[in-house]
Amino acid sequence: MTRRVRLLVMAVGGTGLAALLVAACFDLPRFGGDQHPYGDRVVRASLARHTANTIASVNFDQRAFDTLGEMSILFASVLGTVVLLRQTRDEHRAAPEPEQVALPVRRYALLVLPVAVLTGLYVIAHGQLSPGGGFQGGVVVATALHLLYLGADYRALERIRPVGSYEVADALAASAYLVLGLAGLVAGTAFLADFLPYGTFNTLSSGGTVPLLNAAIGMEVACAVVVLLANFLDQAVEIEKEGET
Amino acid sequence: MDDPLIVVALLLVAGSATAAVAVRDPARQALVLAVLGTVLAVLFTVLQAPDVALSQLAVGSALTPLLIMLSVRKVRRPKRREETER
Amino acid sequence: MNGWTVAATAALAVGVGATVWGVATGPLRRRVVAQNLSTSLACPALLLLSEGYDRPSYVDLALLLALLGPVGTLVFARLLVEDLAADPPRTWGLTYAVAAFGAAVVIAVCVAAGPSRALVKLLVVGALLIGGNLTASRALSGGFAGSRRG
Amino acid sequence: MNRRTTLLGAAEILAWWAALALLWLVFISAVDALELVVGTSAALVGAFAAWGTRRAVSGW
Repeated sequence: MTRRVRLLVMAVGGTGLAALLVAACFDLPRFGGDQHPYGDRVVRASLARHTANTIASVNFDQRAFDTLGEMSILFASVLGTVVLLRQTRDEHRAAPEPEQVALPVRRYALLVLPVAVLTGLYVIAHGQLSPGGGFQGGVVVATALHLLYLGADYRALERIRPVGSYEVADALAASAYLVLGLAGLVAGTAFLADFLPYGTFNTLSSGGTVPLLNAAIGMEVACAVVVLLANFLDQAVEIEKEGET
Repeated sequence: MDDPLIVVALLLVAGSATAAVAVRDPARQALVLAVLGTVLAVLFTVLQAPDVALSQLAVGSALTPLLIMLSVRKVRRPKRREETER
Repeated sequence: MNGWTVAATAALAVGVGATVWGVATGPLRRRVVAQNLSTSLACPALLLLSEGYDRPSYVDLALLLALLGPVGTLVFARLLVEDLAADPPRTWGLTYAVAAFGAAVVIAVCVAAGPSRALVKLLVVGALLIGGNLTASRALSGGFAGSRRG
Repeated sequence: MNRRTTLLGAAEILAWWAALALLWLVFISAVDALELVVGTSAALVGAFAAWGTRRAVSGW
Protein backbone atom coordinates (compact mmCIF):
# COMPACT_ATOMS: atom_id res chain seq x y z
CA MET A 1 0.00 0.00 0.00
CA THR A 2 2.26 2.77 -1.22
CA ARG A 3 1.30 6.37 -0.69
CA ARG A 4 0.10 6.70 -4.28
CA VAL A 5 -2.30 3.75 -3.98
CA ARG A 6 -3.70 5.18 -0.76
CA LEU A 7 -4.24 8.52 -2.49
CA LEU A 8 -6.00 6.74 -5.37
CA VAL A 9 -8.38 4.95 -3.01
CA MET A 10 -9.06 8.25 -1.21
CA ALA A 11 -9.71 9.96 -4.56
CA VAL A 12 -12.25 7.34 -5.62
CA GLY A 13 -14.05 7.50 -2.29
CA GLY A 14 -13.97 11.31 -2.35
CA THR A 15 -15.47 11.65 -5.80
CA GLY A 16 -18.22 9.17 -4.92
CA LEU A 17 -19.07 11.21 -1.81
CA ALA A 18 -18.97 14.46 -3.81
CA ALA A 19 -21.33 13.07 -6.44
CA LEU A 20 -23.82 11.92 -3.81
CA LEU A 21 -23.69 15.28 -2.00
CA VAL A 22 -24.28 17.25 -5.19
CA ALA A 23 -27.18 14.98 -6.16
CA ALA A 24 -28.69 15.44 -2.69
CA CYS A 25 -28.32 19.22 -2.85
CA PHE A 26 -30.42 19.41 -6.00
CA ASP A 27 -33.36 17.78 -4.17
CA LEU A 28 -33.28 20.22 -1.24
CA PRO A 29 -36.21 22.70 -1.08
CA ARG A 30 -35.44 26.13 -2.63
CA PHE A 31 -33.57 28.50 -0.29
CA GLY A 32 -35.65 31.35 1.13
CA GLY A 33 -38.94 30.05 -0.18
CA ASP A 34 -42.10 29.78 1.96
CA GLN A 35 -42.26 25.97 1.65
CA HIS A 36 -40.33 24.25 4.46
CA PRO A 37 -41.18 20.51 4.61
CA TYR A 38 -38.87 19.81 7.57
CA GLY A 39 -39.92 22.92 9.52
CA ASP A 40 -43.62 22.19 9.13
CA ARG A 41 -43.24 18.58 10.31
CA VAL A 42 -41.08 19.61 13.30
CA VAL A 43 -43.48 22.33 14.43
CA ARG A 44 -46.46 20.00 14.02
CA ALA A 45 -44.76 17.26 16.07
CA SER A 46 -43.63 19.65 18.83
CA LEU A 47 -47.10 21.24 19.13
CA ALA A 48 -48.65 17.78 19.24
CA ARG A 49 -46.45 17.07 22.28
CA HIS A 50 -47.30 20.44 23.93
CA THR A 51 -43.69 21.70 23.75
CA ALA A 52 -43.70 25.47 23.21
CA ASN A 53 -40.00 25.74 22.26
CA THR A 54 -39.64 23.77 18.99
CA ILE A 55 -35.83 23.70 19.28
CA ALA A 56 -36.13 22.03 22.70
CA SER A 57 -38.58 19.55 21.20
CA VAL A 58 -36.10 18.74 18.43
CA ASN A 59 -33.16 18.56 20.84
CA PHE A 60 -34.75 16.49 23.58
CA ASP A 61 -37.66 14.70 21.98
CA GLN A 62 -37.57 14.13 18.22
CA ARG A 63 -33.75 13.88 17.97
CA ALA A 64 -32.94 13.01 21.59
CA PHE A 65 -30.53 10.34 20.36
CA ASP A 66 -28.31 13.05 18.80
CA THR A 67 -28.30 14.93 22.10
CA LEU A 68 -27.14 11.70 23.74
CA GLY A 69 -24.22 11.84 21.28
CA GLU A 70 -23.52 15.52 22.01
CA MET A 71 -23.56 14.86 25.75
CA SER A 72 -21.12 11.97 25.49
CA ILE A 73 -18.86 14.13 23.26
CA LEU A 74 -18.75 16.76 26.02
CA PHE A 75 -18.19 14.05 28.65
CA ALA A 76 -15.37 12.45 26.64
CA SER A 77 -13.67 15.78 25.93
CA VAL A 78 -13.68 16.74 29.61
CA LEU A 79 -12.36 13.26 30.39
CA GLY A 80 -9.56 13.85 27.87
CA THR A 81 -8.72 17.19 29.46
CA VAL A 82 -8.58 15.60 32.93
CA VAL A 83 -6.13 13.00 31.64
CA LEU A 84 -3.98 15.47 29.68
CA LEU A 85 -3.82 18.23 32.29
CA ARG A 86 -3.11 15.97 35.26
CA GLN A 87 -0.13 16.77 37.48
CA THR A 88 2.87 14.73 36.24
CA ARG A 89 5.62 13.37 38.51
CA ASP A 90 8.08 16.18 37.83
CA GLU A 91 5.57 18.90 38.70
CA HIS A 92 4.67 20.14 42.15
CA ARG A 93 1.63 22.00 43.34
CA ALA A 94 2.24 25.47 44.85
CA ALA A 95 -0.57 26.65 47.08
CA PRO A 96 -2.27 29.71 45.51
CA GLU A 97 -1.66 32.92 47.49
CA PRO A 98 -4.57 35.09 48.65
CA GLU A 99 -5.05 38.08 46.34
CA GLN A 100 -6.06 41.62 47.21
CA VAL A 101 -9.05 42.59 45.05
CA ALA A 102 -10.66 46.03 45.04
CA LEU A 103 -13.68 46.07 47.36
CA PRO A 104 -16.31 47.05 44.73
CA VAL A 105 -15.18 44.20 42.47
CA ARG A 106 -15.32 41.68 45.33
CA ARG A 107 -18.73 42.91 46.47
CA TYR A 108 -20.01 42.76 42.87
CA ALA A 109 -18.78 39.17 42.50
CA LEU A 110 -20.33 38.05 45.79
CA LEU A 111 -23.62 39.77 44.89
CA VAL A 112 -23.91 38.58 41.27
CA LEU A 113 -22.82 34.98 41.90
CA PRO A 114 -26.14 33.80 43.45
CA VAL A 115 -28.12 35.80 40.87
CA ALA A 116 -26.18 34.11 38.07
CA VAL A 117 -26.75 30.67 39.64
CA LEU A 118 -30.48 31.43 39.85
CA THR A 119 -30.55 32.71 36.24
CA GLY A 120 -28.78 29.53 35.09
CA LEU A 121 -31.33 27.36 36.88
CA TYR A 122 -34.14 29.53 35.41
CA VAL A 123 -32.76 29.01 31.88
CA ILE A 124 -32.51 25.24 32.45
CA ALA A 125 -35.99 24.92 33.97
CA HIS A 126 -37.71 26.89 31.17
CA GLY A 127 -35.87 25.11 28.38
CA GLN A 128 -39.04 23.86 26.76
CA LEU A 129 -40.96 27.14 27.11
CA SER A 130 -38.66 30.02 26.20
CA PRO A 131 -35.26 30.22 24.49
CA GLY A 132 -32.71 28.37 26.61
CA GLY A 133 -32.31 24.83 27.83
CA GLY A 134 -29.93 22.50 29.56
CA PHE A 135 -26.79 23.39 27.62
CA GLN A 136 -27.06 27.18 27.97
CA GLY A 137 -28.22 27.11 31.59
CA GLY A 138 -25.52 24.63 32.59
CA VAL A 139 -22.79 26.86 31.21
CA VAL A 140 -24.26 29.89 33.03
CA VAL A 141 -24.30 28.06 36.37
CA ALA A 142 -20.71 26.87 35.87
CA THR A 143 -19.49 30.35 34.90
CA ALA A 144 -21.30 31.81 37.90
CA LEU A 145 -19.27 29.64 40.29
CA HIS A 146 -16.05 31.03 38.83
CA LEU A 147 -17.10 34.56 39.69
CA LEU A 148 -15.60 33.67 43.07
CA TYR A 149 -12.21 33.10 41.42
CA LEU A 150 -12.54 36.44 39.64
CA GLY A 151 -13.83 38.30 42.67
CA ALA A 152 -11.53 36.78 45.25
CA ASP A 153 -8.80 34.19 44.65
CA TYR A 154 -8.35 30.57 43.66
CA ARG A 155 -8.01 29.46 47.28
CA ALA A 156 -11.55 30.65 48.03
CA LEU A 157 -12.91 28.91 44.93
CA GLU A 158 -11.20 25.64 45.86
CA ARG A 159 -12.87 25.74 49.26
CA ILE A 160 -16.41 25.65 47.91
CA ARG A 161 -15.76 23.55 44.79
CA PRO A 162 -14.65 19.99 45.66
CA VAL A 163 -13.66 18.74 42.18
CA GLY A 164 -14.22 15.08 43.09
CA SER A 165 -17.90 15.51 43.82
CA TYR A 166 -18.36 17.51 40.61
CA GLU A 167 -16.82 14.66 38.61
CA VAL A 168 -19.21 12.22 40.31
CA ALA A 169 -22.15 14.55 39.67
CA ASP A 170 -21.08 14.81 36.01
CA ALA A 171 -21.14 11.02 35.64
CA LEU A 172 -24.43 10.79 37.56
CA ALA A 173 -26.11 13.36 35.30
CA ALA A 174 -24.87 11.60 32.17
CA SER A 175 -26.24 8.30 33.41
CA ALA A 176 -29.49 10.02 34.44
CA TYR A 177 -29.99 10.97 30.80
CA LEU A 178 -29.44 7.32 29.82
CA VAL A 179 -31.77 6.03 32.53
CA LEU A 180 -34.48 8.41 31.30
CA GLY A 181 -33.98 6.94 27.84
CA LEU A 182 -34.17 3.38 29.13
CA ALA A 183 -37.29 4.30 31.09
CA GLY A 184 -38.91 4.78 27.67
CA LEU A 185 -38.10 1.16 26.89
CA VAL A 186 -39.43 -0.02 30.25
CA ALA A 187 -42.65 1.90 29.63
CA GLY A 188 -43.13 -0.07 26.44
CA THR A 189 -42.32 2.70 23.96
CA ALA A 190 -38.96 3.26 22.27
CA PHE A 191 -35.55 4.29 23.68
CA LEU A 192 -35.56 8.04 24.55
CA ALA A 193 -39.22 8.27 23.52
CA ASP A 194 -41.49 10.87 25.13
CA PHE A 195 -43.71 8.52 27.13
CA LEU A 196 -44.72 10.80 30.00
CA PRO A 197 -48.04 12.71 29.88
CA TYR A 198 -47.57 15.90 27.83
CA GLY A 199 -49.25 18.20 30.38
CA THR A 200 -50.88 21.53 29.50
CA PHE A 201 -49.22 23.69 26.85
CA ASN A 202 -46.80 26.45 27.87
CA THR A 203 -46.51 25.38 31.51
CA LEU A 204 -43.49 23.98 33.33
CA SER A 205 -44.84 20.43 33.29
CA SER A 206 -45.50 20.39 29.54
CA GLY A 207 -43.53 18.31 27.08
CA GLY A 208 -43.35 14.99 28.95
CA THR A 209 -39.70 13.95 29.26
CA VAL A 210 -38.34 17.15 27.65
CA PRO A 211 -37.96 19.09 30.93
CA LEU A 212 -36.43 16.06 32.67
CA LEU A 213 -33.88 15.54 29.89
CA ASN A 214 -33.22 19.28 30.00
CA ALA A 215 -32.46 19.09 33.71
CA ALA A 216 -30.16 16.09 33.23
CA ILE A 217 -28.26 17.87 30.45
CA GLY A 218 -28.13 21.07 32.52
CA MET A 219 -26.54 19.31 35.48
CA GLU A 220 -24.16 17.38 33.22
CA VAL A 221 -22.98 20.50 31.34
CA ALA A 222 -22.60 22.52 34.55
CA CYS A 223 -20.47 19.84 36.24
CA ALA A 224 -18.48 19.14 33.08
CA VAL A 225 -17.59 22.83 32.65
CA VAL A 226 -16.66 23.14 36.33
CA VAL A 227 -14.32 20.13 36.03
CA LEU A 228 -12.90 21.50 32.76
CA LEU A 229 -12.17 24.90 34.31
CA ALA A 230 -10.80 23.26 37.45
CA ASN A 231 -8.13 21.49 35.41
CA PHE A 232 -7.29 24.65 33.42
CA LEU A 233 -7.07 26.70 36.63
CA ASP A 234 -4.90 24.09 38.36
CA GLN A 235 -2.44 24.13 35.48
CA ALA A 236 -2.41 27.92 35.16
CA VAL A 237 -2.31 28.87 38.84
CA GLU A 238 -1.00 25.97 40.90
CA ILE A 239 1.01 23.34 39.05
CA GLU A 240 4.62 24.31 38.23
CA LYS A 241 7.55 22.53 36.60
CA GLU A 242 10.50 21.53 38.80
CA GLY A 243 12.66 24.43 37.56
CA GLU A 244 10.22 27.20 38.41
CA THR A 245 9.97 28.34 42.01
CA MET B 1 -38.46 43.40 6.34
CA ASP B 2 -35.62 44.58 8.57
CA ASP B 3 -32.89 44.20 5.96
CA PRO B 4 -30.74 47.12 7.20
CA LEU B 5 -30.55 45.40 10.60
CA ILE B 6 -29.40 42.11 9.06
CA VAL B 7 -26.86 43.94 6.87
CA VAL B 8 -25.40 45.81 9.87
CA ALA B 9 -25.17 42.60 11.91
CA LEU B 10 -23.50 40.75 9.03
CA LEU B 11 -21.01 43.60 8.50
CA LEU B 12 -20.15 43.62 12.20
CA VAL B 13 -19.57 39.86 12.19
CA ALA B 14 -17.45 40.11 9.04
CA GLY B 15 -15.40 42.96 10.53
CA SER B 16 -14.72 41.30 13.86
CA ALA B 17 -14.02 37.93 12.25
CA THR B 18 -11.41 39.49 9.96
CA ALA B 19 -9.95 41.31 12.96
CA ALA B 20 -9.78 38.02 14.87
CA VAL B 21 -7.69 36.57 12.05
CA ALA B 22 -5.56 39.71 11.55
CA VAL B 23 -4.56 40.10 15.22
CA ARG B 24 -1.60 37.81 15.94
CA ASP B 25 -1.01 38.08 19.71
CA PRO B 26 -3.12 35.41 21.55
CA ALA B 27 -4.13 37.71 24.42
CA ARG B 28 -5.37 40.40 22.05
CA GLN B 29 -6.99 37.75 19.89
CA ALA B 30 -8.97 36.54 22.91
CA LEU B 31 -10.33 40.08 23.29
CA VAL B 32 -11.40 40.19 19.64
CA LEU B 33 -12.93 36.71 19.98
CA ALA B 34 -15.03 37.91 22.92
CA VAL B 35 -16.37 40.80 20.84
CA LEU B 36 -16.92 38.42 17.90
CA GLY B 37 -18.98 36.21 20.20
CA THR B 38 -21.17 39.11 21.27
CA VAL B 39 -21.68 40.28 17.70
CA LEU B 40 -22.50 36.72 16.53
CA ALA B 41 -25.13 36.50 19.27
CA VAL B 42 -26.66 39.74 17.98
CA LEU B 43 -26.67 38.33 14.43
CA PHE B 44 -28.42 35.13 15.57
CA THR B 45 -31.00 37.24 17.42
CA VAL B 46 -31.61 39.36 14.32
CA LEU B 47 -32.08 36.16 12.27
CA GLN B 48 -34.72 35.02 14.81
CA ALA B 49 -32.65 32.15 16.33
CA PRO B 50 -32.72 33.02 20.06
CA ASP B 51 -31.63 29.58 21.30
CA VAL B 52 -28.45 29.68 19.21
CA ALA B 53 -27.84 33.27 20.33
CA LEU B 54 -28.24 32.21 23.98
CA SER B 55 -25.74 29.38 23.52
CA GLN B 56 -23.26 31.76 21.87
CA LEU B 57 -23.71 34.29 24.68
CA ALA B 58 -23.35 31.71 27.44
CA VAL B 59 -20.18 30.21 26.01
CA GLY B 60 -18.58 33.09 24.15
CA SER B 61 -18.83 35.90 26.68
CA ALA B 62 -17.06 34.42 29.73
CA LEU B 63 -16.11 30.76 29.27
CA THR B 64 -14.02 30.93 26.08
CA PRO B 65 -12.03 34.02 27.17
CA LEU B 66 -11.29 32.34 30.53
CA LEU B 67 -10.03 29.16 28.84
CA ILE B 68 -7.87 31.07 26.34
CA MET B 69 -6.43 33.49 28.89
CA LEU B 70 -5.56 30.65 31.32
CA SER B 71 -3.76 28.81 28.53
CA VAL B 72 -1.92 32.02 27.54
CA ARG B 73 -0.90 32.53 31.17
CA LYS B 74 0.36 28.94 31.48
CA VAL B 75 2.35 29.13 28.22
CA ARG B 76 3.77 32.58 28.87
CA ARG B 77 4.67 32.06 32.53
CA PRO B 78 8.28 30.73 32.27
CA LYS B 79 9.27 33.56 29.87
CA ARG B 80 7.58 36.15 32.09
CA ARG B 81 9.36 34.68 35.13
CA GLU B 82 12.86 35.70 33.85
CA GLU B 83 11.76 39.29 33.28
CA THR B 84 10.47 39.78 36.78
CA GLU B 85 12.90 39.76 39.67
CA ARG B 86 11.61 36.38 41.04
CA MET C 1 -38.71 48.39 10.68
CA ASN C 2 -40.49 50.18 13.52
CA GLY C 3 -38.80 52.78 15.70
CA TRP C 4 -37.28 50.24 18.05
CA THR C 5 -35.44 48.30 15.36
CA VAL C 6 -34.20 51.55 13.79
CA ALA C 7 -32.77 52.55 17.17
CA ALA C 8 -31.25 49.08 17.54
CA THR C 9 -29.69 49.33 14.08
CA ALA C 10 -28.19 52.72 14.96
CA ALA C 11 -26.87 51.47 18.31
CA LEU C 12 -25.31 48.43 16.62
CA ALA C 13 -23.85 50.26 13.65
CA VAL C 14 -22.40 53.23 15.56
CA GLY C 15 -21.74 51.82 19.03
CA VAL C 16 -20.81 48.20 18.50
CA GLY C 17 -19.11 49.09 15.22
CA ALA C 18 -16.84 51.52 17.05
CA THR C 19 -16.02 48.91 19.70
CA VAL C 20 -15.10 46.36 17.01
CA TRP C 21 -12.69 48.94 15.57
CA GLY C 22 -11.44 49.79 19.07
CA VAL C 23 -10.77 46.18 20.02
CA ALA C 24 -8.94 45.38 16.79
CA THR C 25 -6.47 48.29 16.84
CA GLY C 26 -4.64 50.52 19.26
CA PRO C 27 -2.95 49.94 22.63
CA LEU C 28 -4.04 47.13 24.96
CA ARG C 29 -5.74 49.50 27.43
CA ARG C 30 -8.05 50.77 24.66
CA ARG C 31 -8.83 47.22 23.53
CA VAL C 32 -9.97 46.03 26.93
CA VAL C 33 -12.17 49.14 27.34
CA ALA C 34 -13.60 48.49 23.86
CA GLN C 35 -14.40 44.88 24.85
CA ASN C 36 -16.17 46.10 27.99
CA LEU C 37 -18.17 48.69 26.04
CA SER C 38 -19.10 46.16 23.34
CA THR C 39 -21.18 44.13 25.80
CA SER C 40 -22.52 47.27 27.46
CA LEU C 41 -23.80 48.46 24.07
CA ALA C 42 -24.98 45.10 22.70
CA CYS C 43 -27.25 44.51 25.72
CA PRO C 44 -29.39 47.65 25.16
CA ALA C 45 -29.50 46.75 21.46
CA LEU C 46 -30.93 43.35 22.41
CA LEU C 47 -33.51 45.06 24.63
CA LEU C 48 -34.51 47.32 21.73
CA LEU C 49 -34.79 44.26 19.47
CA SER C 50 -36.94 42.40 21.98
CA GLU C 51 -39.28 45.41 22.08
CA GLY C 52 -39.11 45.93 18.30
CA TYR C 53 -39.92 42.28 17.52
CA ASP C 54 -42.53 42.32 20.31
CA ARG C 55 -41.08 39.08 21.76
CA PRO C 56 -40.69 39.31 25.55
CA SER C 57 -38.75 36.02 25.56
CA TYR C 58 -35.78 37.87 24.00
CA VAL C 59 -35.36 39.78 27.27
CA ASP C 60 -33.71 36.58 28.59
CA LEU C 61 -30.97 37.15 25.99
CA ALA C 62 -30.38 40.69 27.25
CA LEU C 63 -30.48 39.41 30.86
CA LEU C 64 -27.80 36.83 30.14
CA LEU C 65 -25.60 39.34 28.30
CA ALA C 66 -25.98 41.87 31.14
CA LEU C 67 -24.94 39.10 33.55
CA LEU C 68 -22.03 37.47 31.67
CA GLY C 69 -20.67 40.46 29.74
CA PRO C 70 -18.98 42.06 32.75
CA VAL C 71 -17.74 38.59 33.86
CA GLY C 72 -15.86 38.34 30.57
CA THR C 73 -14.30 41.74 31.16
CA LEU C 74 -13.36 40.71 34.72
CA VAL C 75 -11.58 37.70 33.21
CA PHE C 76 -9.49 39.98 31.02
CA ALA C 77 -8.90 42.46 33.85
CA ARG C 78 -7.78 39.62 36.13
CA LEU C 79 -5.52 37.77 33.70
CA LEU C 80 -4.02 40.80 31.94
CA VAL C 81 -3.15 42.54 35.20
CA GLU C 82 0.59 42.60 34.52
CA ASP C 83 0.19 43.95 30.97
CA LEU C 84 -2.33 46.58 32.09
CA ALA C 85 -0.28 47.63 35.11
CA ALA C 86 2.01 49.69 32.86
CA ASP C 87 -0.68 52.14 31.69
CA PRO C 88 -4.07 51.36 33.18
CA PRO C 89 -7.09 52.46 31.11
CA ARG C 90 -8.55 55.79 32.25
CA THR C 91 -11.68 56.34 30.11
CA TRP C 92 -14.34 57.11 32.68
CA GLY C 93 -16.11 59.62 30.42
CA LEU C 94 -16.86 57.02 27.76
CA THR C 95 -17.96 54.44 30.32
CA TYR C 96 -20.40 56.84 31.94
CA ALA C 97 -21.75 57.84 28.50
CA VAL C 98 -22.41 54.21 27.58
CA ALA C 99 -23.95 53.56 31.01
CA ALA C 100 -26.23 56.58 30.50
CA PHE C 101 -27.23 55.25 27.07
CA GLY C 102 -28.02 51.88 28.61
CA ALA C 103 -30.14 53.54 31.29
CA ALA C 104 -32.02 55.56 28.68
CA VAL C 105 -32.80 52.43 26.65
CA VAL C 106 -33.94 50.52 29.75
CA ILE C 107 -36.24 53.38 30.77
CA ALA C 108 -37.67 53.67 27.26
CA VAL C 109 -38.39 49.94 27.07
CA CYS C 110 -39.86 50.01 30.59
CA VAL C 111 -42.24 52.80 29.60
CA ALA C 112 -43.28 50.80 26.55
CA ALA C 113 -43.71 47.62 28.61
CA GLY C 114 -46.07 49.26 31.08
CA PRO C 115 -46.43 48.46 34.80
CA SER C 116 -46.14 44.66 35.18
CA ARG C 117 -43.69 41.95 36.26
CA ALA C 118 -41.94 42.43 32.92
CA LEU C 119 -41.16 46.00 34.01
CA VAL C 120 -39.40 44.72 37.13
CA LYS C 121 -37.49 42.21 35.01
CA LEU C 122 -36.31 45.02 32.74
CA LEU C 123 -35.21 47.02 35.78
CA VAL C 124 -33.23 44.01 37.00
CA VAL C 125 -31.57 43.76 33.58
CA GLY C 126 -30.81 47.49 33.70
CA ALA C 127 -29.33 47.27 37.18
CA LEU C 128 -27.14 44.30 36.19
CA LEU C 129 -26.09 46.07 32.99
CA ILE C 130 -25.03 49.36 34.57
CA GLY C 131 -23.61 47.80 37.73
CA GLY C 132 -21.62 45.33 35.67
CA ASN C 133 -20.37 47.98 33.28
CA LEU C 134 -19.11 50.25 36.06
CA THR C 135 -17.59 47.41 38.10
CA ALA C 136 -15.82 46.00 35.07
CA SER C 137 -14.32 49.37 34.18
CA ARG C 138 -13.35 49.81 37.85
CA ALA C 139 -11.62 46.42 37.69
CA LEU C 140 -9.84 47.35 34.46
CA SER C 141 -8.41 50.55 35.89
CA GLY C 142 -6.57 48.86 38.74
CA GLY C 143 -9.08 46.65 40.51
CA PHE C 144 -6.63 43.75 40.67
CA ALA C 145 -3.53 45.75 41.53
CA GLY C 146 -2.65 43.43 44.37
CA SER C 147 -2.90 40.10 42.59
CA ARG C 148 0.30 38.87 40.98
CA ARG C 149 -0.13 35.15 40.49
CA GLY C 150 -3.58 35.32 38.89
CA MET D 1 -19.51 26.96 65.45
CA ASN D 2 -21.26 28.44 68.48
CA ARG D 3 -24.93 29.25 68.51
CA ARG D 4 -24.45 32.84 67.43
CA THR D 5 -22.69 32.09 64.13
CA THR D 6 -25.13 29.31 63.23
CA LEU D 7 -28.01 31.72 63.85
CA LEU D 8 -26.32 34.38 61.73
CA GLY D 9 -25.64 31.83 59.01
CA ALA D 10 -29.25 30.63 59.03
CA ALA D 11 -30.53 34.20 58.89
CA GLU D 12 -28.26 34.92 55.94
CA ILE D 13 -29.46 31.85 54.05
CA LEU D 14 -33.10 32.79 54.75
CA ALA D 15 -32.52 36.35 53.52
CA TRP D 16 -30.84 35.15 50.31
CA TRP D 17 -33.58 32.53 49.85
CA ALA D 18 -36.35 35.13 50.06
CA ALA D 19 -34.56 37.55 47.75
CA LEU D 20 -33.79 34.90 45.12
CA ALA D 21 -37.33 33.46 45.27
CA LEU D 22 -38.64 36.98 44.61
CA LEU D 23 -36.21 37.31 41.72
CA TRP D 24 -37.48 33.99 40.31
CA LEU D 25 -41.02 35.36 40.45
CA VAL D 26 -39.83 38.35 38.44
CA PHE D 27 -38.15 36.15 35.85
CA ILE D 28 -41.04 33.80 35.04
CA SER D 29 -43.87 34.84 32.72
CA ALA D 30 -46.73 32.72 34.11
CA VAL D 31 -47.11 31.86 37.80
CA ASP D 32 -48.47 28.42 38.77
CA ALA D 33 -47.92 25.89 41.53
CA LEU D 34 -45.09 23.95 39.91
CA GLU D 35 -43.24 27.19 39.02
CA LEU D 36 -43.36 28.21 42.70
CA VAL D 37 -42.02 24.85 43.87
CA VAL D 38 -39.17 24.83 41.32
CA GLY D 39 -38.51 28.49 42.03
CA THR D 40 -38.18 28.12 45.78
CA SER D 41 -35.89 25.10 45.43
CA ALA D 42 -33.70 26.92 42.88
CA ALA D 43 -33.62 29.94 45.21
CA LEU D 44 -32.53 27.63 48.06
CA VAL D 45 -29.64 26.38 45.90
CA GLY D 46 -28.69 29.99 45.18
CA ALA D 47 -28.90 30.89 48.87
CA PHE D 48 -26.54 28.06 49.83
CA ALA D 49 -24.19 29.17 47.04
CA ALA D 50 -24.23 32.73 48.43
CA TRP D 51 -23.64 31.54 52.00
CA GLY D 52 -20.82 29.23 50.90
CA THR D 53 -19.05 31.92 48.88
CA ARG D 54 -19.24 34.49 51.68
CA ARG D 55 -17.72 31.99 54.11
CA ALA D 56 -15.07 30.96 51.58
CA VAL D 57 -14.05 34.58 51.03
CA SER D 58 -14.03 35.56 54.68
CA GLY D 59 -11.86 32.51 55.41
CA TRP D 60 -12.88 29.88 57.95
